[in-house]
Amino acid sequence: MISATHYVVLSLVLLSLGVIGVMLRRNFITVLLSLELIFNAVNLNLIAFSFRLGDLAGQVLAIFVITVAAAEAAIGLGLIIALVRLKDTVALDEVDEMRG
Amino acid sequence: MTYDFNLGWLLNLVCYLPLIGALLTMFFIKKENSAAVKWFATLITGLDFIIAIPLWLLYQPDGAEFQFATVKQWIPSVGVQYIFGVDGFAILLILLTTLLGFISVYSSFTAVTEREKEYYIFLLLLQTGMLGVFCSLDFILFYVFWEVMLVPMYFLIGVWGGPRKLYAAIKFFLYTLVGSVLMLVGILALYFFNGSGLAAVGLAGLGNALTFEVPVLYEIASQIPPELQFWVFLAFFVGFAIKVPMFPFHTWLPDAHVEAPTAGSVILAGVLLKMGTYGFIRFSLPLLPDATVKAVWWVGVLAVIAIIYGALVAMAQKDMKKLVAYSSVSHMGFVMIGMFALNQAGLKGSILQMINHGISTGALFLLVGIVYERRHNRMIAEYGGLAKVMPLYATFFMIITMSSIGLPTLNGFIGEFTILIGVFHHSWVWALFAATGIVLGAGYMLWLYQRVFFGEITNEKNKGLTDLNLREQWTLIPLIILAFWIGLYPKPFFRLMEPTVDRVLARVQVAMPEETAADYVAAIAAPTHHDETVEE
Amino acid sequence: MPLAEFVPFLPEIFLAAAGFALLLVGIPLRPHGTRVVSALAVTSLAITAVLVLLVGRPTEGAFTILGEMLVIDQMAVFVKLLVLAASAISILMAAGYLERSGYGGGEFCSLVLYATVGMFVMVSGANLASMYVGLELMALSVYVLVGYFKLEVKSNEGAVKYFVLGALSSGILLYGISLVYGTTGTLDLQSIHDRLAAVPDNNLALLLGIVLVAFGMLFKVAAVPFHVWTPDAYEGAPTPVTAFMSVAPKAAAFAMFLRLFAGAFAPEVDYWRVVLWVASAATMIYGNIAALTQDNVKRMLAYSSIAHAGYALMGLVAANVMGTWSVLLYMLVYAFMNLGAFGFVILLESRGYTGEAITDYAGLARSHPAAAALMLWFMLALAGIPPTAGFMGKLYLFAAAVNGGYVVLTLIAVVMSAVSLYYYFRIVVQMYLRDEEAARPAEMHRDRWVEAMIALCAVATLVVGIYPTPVVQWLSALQLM
Amino acid sequence: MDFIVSHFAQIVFYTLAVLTVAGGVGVIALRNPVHAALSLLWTFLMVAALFVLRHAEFLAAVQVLVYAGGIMVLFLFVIMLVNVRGLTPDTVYLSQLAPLAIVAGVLIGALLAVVFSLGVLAAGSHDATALQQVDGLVVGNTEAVGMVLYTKYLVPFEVVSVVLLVAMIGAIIFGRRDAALVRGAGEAER
Amino acid sequence: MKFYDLIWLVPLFPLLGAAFNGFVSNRRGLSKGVTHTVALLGSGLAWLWGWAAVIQWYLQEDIHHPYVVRVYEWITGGSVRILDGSLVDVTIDAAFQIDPLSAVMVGFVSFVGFLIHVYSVGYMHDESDRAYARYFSYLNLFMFSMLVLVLGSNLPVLFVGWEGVGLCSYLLIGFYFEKLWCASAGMKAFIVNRIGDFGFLLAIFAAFAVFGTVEYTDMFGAAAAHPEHYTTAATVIGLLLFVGAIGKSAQIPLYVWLPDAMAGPTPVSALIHAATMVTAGVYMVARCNIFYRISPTAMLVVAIIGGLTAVFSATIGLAQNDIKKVLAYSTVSQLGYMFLAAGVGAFIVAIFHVVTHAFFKACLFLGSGSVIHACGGEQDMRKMGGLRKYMPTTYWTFLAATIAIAGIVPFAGFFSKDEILAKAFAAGYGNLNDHGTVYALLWLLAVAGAFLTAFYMFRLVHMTFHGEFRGGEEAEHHLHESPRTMTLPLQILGVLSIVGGFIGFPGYLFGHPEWNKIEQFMEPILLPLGHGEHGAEHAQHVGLGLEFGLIVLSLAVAGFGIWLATRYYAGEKAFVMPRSLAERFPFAYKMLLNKYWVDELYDATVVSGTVGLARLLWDVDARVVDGAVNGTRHATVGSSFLSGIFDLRVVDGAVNLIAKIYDVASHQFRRLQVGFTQGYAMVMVFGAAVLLIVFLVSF
Repeated sequence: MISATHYVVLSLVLLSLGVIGVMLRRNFITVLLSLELIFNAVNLNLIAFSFRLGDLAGQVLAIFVITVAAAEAAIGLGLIIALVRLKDTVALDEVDEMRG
Repeated sequence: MTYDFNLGWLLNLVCYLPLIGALLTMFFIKKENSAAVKWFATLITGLDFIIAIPLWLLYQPDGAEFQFATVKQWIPSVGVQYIFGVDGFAILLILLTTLLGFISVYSSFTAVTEREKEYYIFLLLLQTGMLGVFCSLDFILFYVFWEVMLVPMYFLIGVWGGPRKLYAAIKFFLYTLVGSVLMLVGILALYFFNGSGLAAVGLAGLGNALTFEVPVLYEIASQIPPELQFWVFLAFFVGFAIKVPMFPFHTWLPDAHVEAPTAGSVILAGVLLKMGTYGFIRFSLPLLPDATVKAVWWVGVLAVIAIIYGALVAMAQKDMKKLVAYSSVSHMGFVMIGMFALNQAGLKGSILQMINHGISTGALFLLVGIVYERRHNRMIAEYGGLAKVMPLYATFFMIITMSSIGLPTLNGFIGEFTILIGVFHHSWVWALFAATGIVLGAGYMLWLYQRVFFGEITNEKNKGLTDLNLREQWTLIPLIILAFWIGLYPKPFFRLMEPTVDRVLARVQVAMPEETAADYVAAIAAPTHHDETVEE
Repeated sequence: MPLAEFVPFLPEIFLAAAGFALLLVGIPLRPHGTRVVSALAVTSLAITAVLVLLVGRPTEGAFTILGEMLVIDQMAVFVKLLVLAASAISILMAAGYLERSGYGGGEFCSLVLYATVGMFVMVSGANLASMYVGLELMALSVYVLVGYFKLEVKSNEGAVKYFVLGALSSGILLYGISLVYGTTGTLDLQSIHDRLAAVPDNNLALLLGIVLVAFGMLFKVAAVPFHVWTPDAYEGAPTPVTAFMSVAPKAAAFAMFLRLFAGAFAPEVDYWRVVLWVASAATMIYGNIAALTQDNVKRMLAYSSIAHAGYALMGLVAANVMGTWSVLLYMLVYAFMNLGAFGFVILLESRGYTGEAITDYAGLARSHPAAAALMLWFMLALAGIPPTAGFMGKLYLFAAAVNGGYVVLTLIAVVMSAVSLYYYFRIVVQMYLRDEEAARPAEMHRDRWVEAMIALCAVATLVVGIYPTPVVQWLSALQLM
Repeated sequence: MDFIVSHFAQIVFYTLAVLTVAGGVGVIALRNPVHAALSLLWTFLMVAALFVLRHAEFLAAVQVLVYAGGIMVLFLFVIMLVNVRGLTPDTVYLSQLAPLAIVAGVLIGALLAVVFSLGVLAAGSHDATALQQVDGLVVGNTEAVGMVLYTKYLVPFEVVSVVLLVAMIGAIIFGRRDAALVRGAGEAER
Repeated sequence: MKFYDLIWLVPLFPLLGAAFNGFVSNRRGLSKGVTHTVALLGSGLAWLWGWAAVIQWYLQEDIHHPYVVRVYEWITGGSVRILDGSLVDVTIDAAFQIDPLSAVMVGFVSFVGFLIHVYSVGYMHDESDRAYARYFSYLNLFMFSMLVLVLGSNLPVLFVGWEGVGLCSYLLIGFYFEKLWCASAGMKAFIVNRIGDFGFLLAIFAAFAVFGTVEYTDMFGAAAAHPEHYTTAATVIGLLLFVGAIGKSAQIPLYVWLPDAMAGPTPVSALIHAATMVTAGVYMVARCNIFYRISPTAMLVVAIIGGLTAVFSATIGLAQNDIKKVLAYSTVSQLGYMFLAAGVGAFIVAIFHVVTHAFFKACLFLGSGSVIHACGGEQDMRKMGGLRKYMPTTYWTFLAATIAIAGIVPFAGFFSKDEILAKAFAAGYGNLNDHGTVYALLWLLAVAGAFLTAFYMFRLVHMTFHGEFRGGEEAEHHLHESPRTMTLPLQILGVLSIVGGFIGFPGYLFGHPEWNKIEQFMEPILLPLGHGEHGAEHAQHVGLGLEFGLIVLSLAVAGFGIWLATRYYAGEKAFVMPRSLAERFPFAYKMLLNKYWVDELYDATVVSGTVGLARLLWDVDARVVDGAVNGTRHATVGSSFLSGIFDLRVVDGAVNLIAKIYDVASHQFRRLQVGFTQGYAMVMVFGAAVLLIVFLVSF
C-alpha cells in the first residue's frame, strides 16, 4: 500500500536535487530549472497529503503554487534577458560586483 | 509622606531653563553675532543658578522626603511616570551644577573662538541633561536624562577638544554607554520583580503594579532576594563605577579630561563624575541593601586602590590636565570609601566631598585652562617661575592647591576628615591606607606647584604672560569663597544633607548586623574593650 | 457568498485597481510626469488608509471574511496603516529621484502599490494559502523594483541575487507549509492553533514544518543566516526602493511572523523558540559588527537594518504579550527613523554613486547645518539614545525579553546597541568633527518633497520618543488569536 | 502475474518515482541547458502521472498544460535567445562541490530522520471520494476543485491573478528595449 | 570686660593683618610703612590681648579648671558607632581653651613673635614693596596659626593650627622662590611634615574611636578616670601623636627638613624653626601627657627618640661651617632634650625648656641674622671671625645666649637643661616603669649631648666673633652694627636668656618648692590619675646631695666643652687641632660633615622609591590596565579604517583591544558576503543546517 510517506520521501529527493542544482549550476537558466524542481517537490507533498486527508485544500494550494511558479519563471527569464543585455553572460558567478 | 508638591514648577523651571535658552539661541540668534550668544548663555545660566538658590532656602529638612515634586502620568500602560523631586542631597548637586554651569559658560568667552553658537547651545543642553538626572525619581526618566547628557558632552569633546579629540570623545561615549545600558537591564529586572516576576532567575514577583517609581521600589528593597540583588547591583555598579570612575574603569577619564576644552573638563570633573556617586547613593544603597553590605569589602578595596594608585599615577604625569585628572581618580576614591563605610559620618563626608571635589577640581581645571589659553601648552616642563609674572594667579592656584590637598580651614579637609572618621569606625585598616592618600596628595600637588610657579623663569615664552584679567578672576572667586565657606562653616551643608543620609542608612541598616561598626576597630583596644562595654 | 462580505476587502481591491490605473496613466507621460503619477499614487494610498480605517476601526476584536481567508483586527489595521505610510513616504521621496534618473515613475508607483496589496494580504491573512500568495505578490513586486534601474549593473545584480535567493527561500517556506498542512490537516490558522492547543504535538514532521516556515520568514525579515541577500539588494536597488523595502516589507513580514508564531504555532513555542533565539542573537551580533567597517552608507544601513531585525526578533522569542506589541511598536519606530536616514542619502546622491561613500558626508554640519542636525537625530534614534523614539522601541523590546527571562539575549542586545553607536557615529563624526578636511562638501539636491518627508520622519521620531502613550496604549490593547 | 495485479499500484508508483528522480538528476546533471530543460519537462510529466495516482486529475491537467505547455516553451525560447549569442558557460558546475555535498547530506539526513516519524501523521479519512464530491454528491475532481477554488479560496485566487499581472509588468520592464534610456544614462544622471 | 572671653580675638588680629597685607598691600604695592605698621599692629595686638587675657584669667578664674570658649559648631559629621558600641555624634566645635599650658605658650609665642616682627622690619627693609608685604602677611598668618594651635581646645582645632604653621613655614622657607633650592626646601618641609600629620590624623581618629570625643577636657578626664582601661588605646594614640610630633619637631627620623628650612629669611628661622613652630610637637605631647603617663611604652619611645636625636644632631653640629646650619642642628638637639624630658615624665620641665629655648635660640638666630646681614649674606663661618669689635651688641647678646644654651649657671638654659638631666637621672635611678637601665643610658647620652652642645656653640662663637676677620678686604669695609630695630629685640632676648630661667628656679633644693613658679603654675595640666599609680608622676627626687652632685657634673661637662672649644678654635693655635683630627679620622669627619648621608639615603630610598613606583604605575596604567597596547597597535597598522577615530589610537586600551576584536571580527564577517549568488545560497543552507542541528539537539 502506497502511503503518504512514500510521496514525502520522493518529494524530499526532488527537493534536495533542486537545492543542489541551485547551488551547483553556473547557468542562471538551469538554476531556474532547479527552482522549478523544488516547487514540484512541494506539490507532490501537497497532493499526497490532500489525498491522505481527503481534503481539497492541498490541491488548491498546489494550483496556486504552480501559478506563482509560472510568475516567478517569467520574472526570472526577464532578469536573464536584462542580465545578458548588460553583461553578455548568464553565468551567475560573474554577477559579483558587490561583496563584503 | 513621600512627596511635597509645593513649588513643583520651580524645579521644572530650573531644569528646563537651559533647554529653553538653547532653543532660543538656536532659532533667534545669528551665528555671526557671537557676543549676543555668549552673553545670552551667561544670562541664562546665571539666572538658572539664582532661581536654584530658593530650592535650598525653602527646603524643609523635616518635611517630605522629596520636595518641589511633580508627578504626572507619562506612559501609563507600562507604568512609566514623569516624576521630579529633590531632597537635600540632590539640591546640593543641583546648586553645584548650576554654579559650575554658569562658570564654565562665563569662562569660555575667549577660550572658544570657532563655532561658538553650537558650543554654547551644547553647553546649555548639557546642563539640562545633568539637572534632569538629579531631579528625576522615575527610573526611565532618570535613564533618559542620563543618556541625553552624553550627546552634548560628546560634541564638546569631539568638536572643541584637543588633538586626539575624536578618539577621546568616542571612547568617553562608548564607555559610558556600555555602562548605562547594563544599568538599564538592572532597572528592568527590578521593575519586573516588583511586578510580574522574572522567569530569568525563576523568581515569582511581588505582583505589585508595574512601576519605575523609585520611592515605591524603595519599599520593596528588603523583599528582593539576595541573588537578584547581587546581579542588579552588579549591573548598576558597572554603570555608576564607570562614571565615578572607580579604579579599573577609570581609563576613559584622562583622555576625556585632557582632550576636552576647559569648560568641558570643568563640567566633566565637577558634575558628571558626581552622577556616578549620586547613582550609588540614590539607587544602589537604598534599593539593594543586602548586596551593598556584601559588596562593602570589595568596593572598599577598589576605592583604596583608586586613592593610592590615582595619586601615584598623578605624580608621574607631565601634563597638567592629566595630573589633575588622575587626582580626581584619587579624590573620588575618597568619596566611594566614605560612602561604603555605611555610617553617617562616612556618608556625610562623601557627599560633602563630592561638592568639594566639584569646587577644587573644577577650579583647578579652570586655572590650567587659563595658562593653556595663553600658551596653548599644558606640559609642566614648559612652565616654571610663573609666580613672578602672575602673582595673583599663583595665589589663587595656591589656595586651590591647598583646598585640594585638604588643608584645614579649606573645604577639602572637612570632607576628608569626616570621611576618614567614618571609615575609621568601619575599618581602621582602610583608614590607614586611605590616609596615605593625603600625604601623596600633598606630594604631587606641591610638586606640580613647585615646577610651575617656582624657580627662575626658564622659558622665554613665559616672560610676557599677563596676570588674570577681571573676568578670569570672577570665574574663580566664587569657587574660592565656597572653598573657605565649607572649610570654616560647613554646618549648613551638613544640615541640608542630613535627611537623605538618615533615610539611606535606615534603608541599608536592614541588611546590617548590629555592632558591625564596632568590631572593625576592636583591634585597637582588644584586651580592654569588653569589660569597658560592660561598665558603660 | 454575499457581496457584503467583500466590503472589508475594499481597501485591497481599490489598491489593486489604483495600481493598474497608474500603470495605464504612467505609460503616456513617462518619464516627465513622474511627480504627477507619484501624487496620484499617494492620493490613492491616502484613500486606502481612509478605507482601512472605515473597515477596521469600528470593529472591536477580530472577524474573518471571505471564507476565513482574511482576518480584520487591530493588528491588521495598525500594520496596514504603517505600511501605507511607509509606501507613501517612499513614493514621495522617490519622485524627484526618478525624474533625475530618467526612469519613469509609472511602473514604480504601481509596483509599490501592488507590493502594498501583497502586504495587506500578508498581515491580515488568516489562512496559509492567502498568506503565501500575499507574500509572493509582495516579493515579486519588490524583485522588480530592485532591478528597476535595469541599465545599472548594480541594480540588476541586486535583483538577480534577491530573486534567486528569494525563490529558494519561498520554496523552503512552501515545503514547511506543506508539512504543517500534512500534519495538522488544515491551512486555516485558527484551526491549526486550536488543534495544537488541544493536543500539544511533538510530532517531528510538524515541528520541522514549523521550523522551515520560520526559515522562510527569517529570510523575509533578513535575519542571520538568511540575511545574505540584504546588503547587495539594498546597495544595488535605487535608493528610494531601498528605503521602501527596508521598512514596509519588513513590517509586514514581522506582522505575518507574529500571526504565525505568536498566533497559530504558539502552543509549540517551547520547540521553536530555540531556533529564533539563536537567529536573533546571531542577527544582532552579525549585523552590528559587520556594519562597523562599512564605508558605503547604503550598505552600512543595510547591515544596520539586519541588526534591527535581530532586536525585533527578541520580541518573538519572548513570546509574551508585551513581546508581541513591542515588535510592532519597534517596526513603527524603525520605519520612521530609517526612512528619515535614507531620505538624507537620497538628497546627497549625485553623480555616479557619490553620496554613498561615508567620506562624502564630511563637513556637512558647516554647509547644511539643519540637514546635518536631522541626520544626527536619526543616527541617535537608530542607536537608541533617548529622547528619540529609537530608545522607546528598544526599551520595550528589552523589557519584554527580560520579562520573558531572556537576560542573556538582552545583554547581547544592549552591548550590541552600544556597539552600533560606533558606526552610526562614524557618519556624525564625518559631518561634525571632520570639517577641516572637507575640501568640497558634497552638494545636496533641493527637493522640497524629500525635505518635507525627512522633517515628517523627524517629528514622528521625536513625538513617539517623548510621548509614546497613545501608540503604546493602542498596541498593548490588541491581541491575536 | 497475480503478483503484478495485487501490487499494481506499488509497481506503478515505484516506476514513476524512479523516472521522476531520473529526470530531476538530469536537470542538474546535463551540461546543455536545452537537455536540462527537456529532462525537466520529462519530470513534470511523471509528476503529473503521480498526481493522477492521487486522484488529482485536474491538477495533473494543469501541470501538463501550464508547466509542460507554458513554462517550458518560455524556457526553451529564452534558451534559444541566449544560445544564439553562444553564451552557455563552458564550465557547468561551480567548484565548491565538496562542501555542498556535505550540506545537502546534512539537510537530507535531518529531513529523512524526521520523515521516519511520519507514521504519527494526523489521522485522515482515506476515502479518495472526498476529493470528487461537492457537498455530498459525487461529481468529478475538476468540479470539486473548482467549487472550492472559486468559493472558499476566492481571495488567494484573485491575488494570484494580481501576481501574474505583476510578473507581466516585470517581464515587460526587464525585457523592453528603451529608446529613452541609454546604458549608464541613469548613472550619468545620478 | 572679660578679655579671656574674647580670646579668639588673639589669633584674629594677625589674621586680619595677614589678609590686609596679602590682598591689599601686596596687590596695590603699598609702601613698607603701611605694611609693617599693619603687621606690627596685628602681632602686637595679639600679644597685648593675649597677655591681658591670660593675666585676667589667672586672676579671676580657678586655674585648675581649663576655661573653654566655644565659638561655633564647626564640623557636624553625624553619628558613628565607636569602640564601646555606643553611637556618638561627630561634633567638633571651633573652641579655644585657656589653661596653664596654653597660657604659657600664648605668653611667650605672642611675645617672641612680636619681637621678631619688629626685628624683621629692619632685616627685610631692602626687599621690594610687594615682597615685603608678602613676607609680613605670611608672618602674620603664621602668628595666627600658631596661636590657634596653642589655644585650641580639641585636637582638630590644634590640627588646624598645626597645618597652618606648616603652610606658613612652607611659604616662608620658599620665600625666595626664584631660588629653586629654597622652594625645594619648602616643599621638603611640607611633605615631611605631612608624613607626621598622617600619624596625627590617625591619632585623632583613634582617639575619637576610643573616647567618642576629641575635646581635651572630656578625653583626658575619661582617660584619667579609668587609666587601666586605656593602656592599649593610650599606647596607640600616644605613638600616633608622637609620629606627628616627630615630623613637626624634627626628630629622628624626620628631622631632615629642618636644616634645609634655613633657606628661609633668618627671622623666620628664628621664629618658626627655633622658637615656636618646631616646639609644637613638644606642646602637643605635653598637652596629651595623660596618654604617655598611662602608657609606659609610648613614654619610653618618646624618651629614646628624644635622647638619640639630642646627641645625634649635636654630633652633626660639630662639623658644620654654615652658621645657620649649626644653629639648626642645635635646635634639633635641644628639641631632643625636650622630648627626653617628656619621655621621663617631666612634661612641665619640657615646656620650661621650650620657653627658655625660645628665648636663647631666638636670640642666637637673630644674632646670626644680624651677622649675616653684616657680612652681606655670607653664612660660612670660615669667612667670618673677629666680628666682635664691629658689632658689639650682637656679640654680647649672642654670647649671653650661647652661655645660656651651654647651660652655665645662672643663665636660662642652665635651669631647664639641668632639670631635664636631673629628671632623666632620677628616671634611671628610680627605675621608672621598670625601664631604669634604658633611662640611665639616655641620661648618659644627655650628658654627652650637653658637652657637645657647649663645644659646638663656643666653636661657633669663636669662629664668628673672635680672632681675625677671614672674609677678605672689601667685605670687611661693609661690616657694621645692625639697625636699632634689630638690636633692640636682640637685647631684650639677651636679657631674657640671662634671667629667664628663674621662673623655673629649682626651689626644692633649698626647701622652697614654691620658688619654682612655672612648676607650680603648670601643675594642673598633669591630671591626677585615678586609682592605680603608674609611676612617672612628678619625678621622684633623689637625695639632695646627689642632686647637687649632678649639677656640678653638668656644669663641669659644659665647662669642659667650652674649654675644649676655646682651645681648638681660639687663640693663635686655632683650627690646628681640628684639622689634624680631620686628617687622622677622615671618615668620621666626612660622615659628620655630610650629616651621616641621611639625606642621600632618603633620596635613594624613599623619594626615588615613590617616584619610581609612580612612573611604573603610570606605565602600567598606560599599557596594561589600559590594554594590551603595543599588541593592538602593531596589529592595527594597516587596519582599513577610514574614520580618523581609530587612526588616533596610540597608547590605549582595553577599549582599543575590544575595538580591535570587533574590527577583526567585522572583517571576518564581511568575508561571508562572498559576492556571488550561489555563495549566498551556500551560506543560507549551511546556516539552515546549523539551525536545524540546534533545533534537533534541543528537541
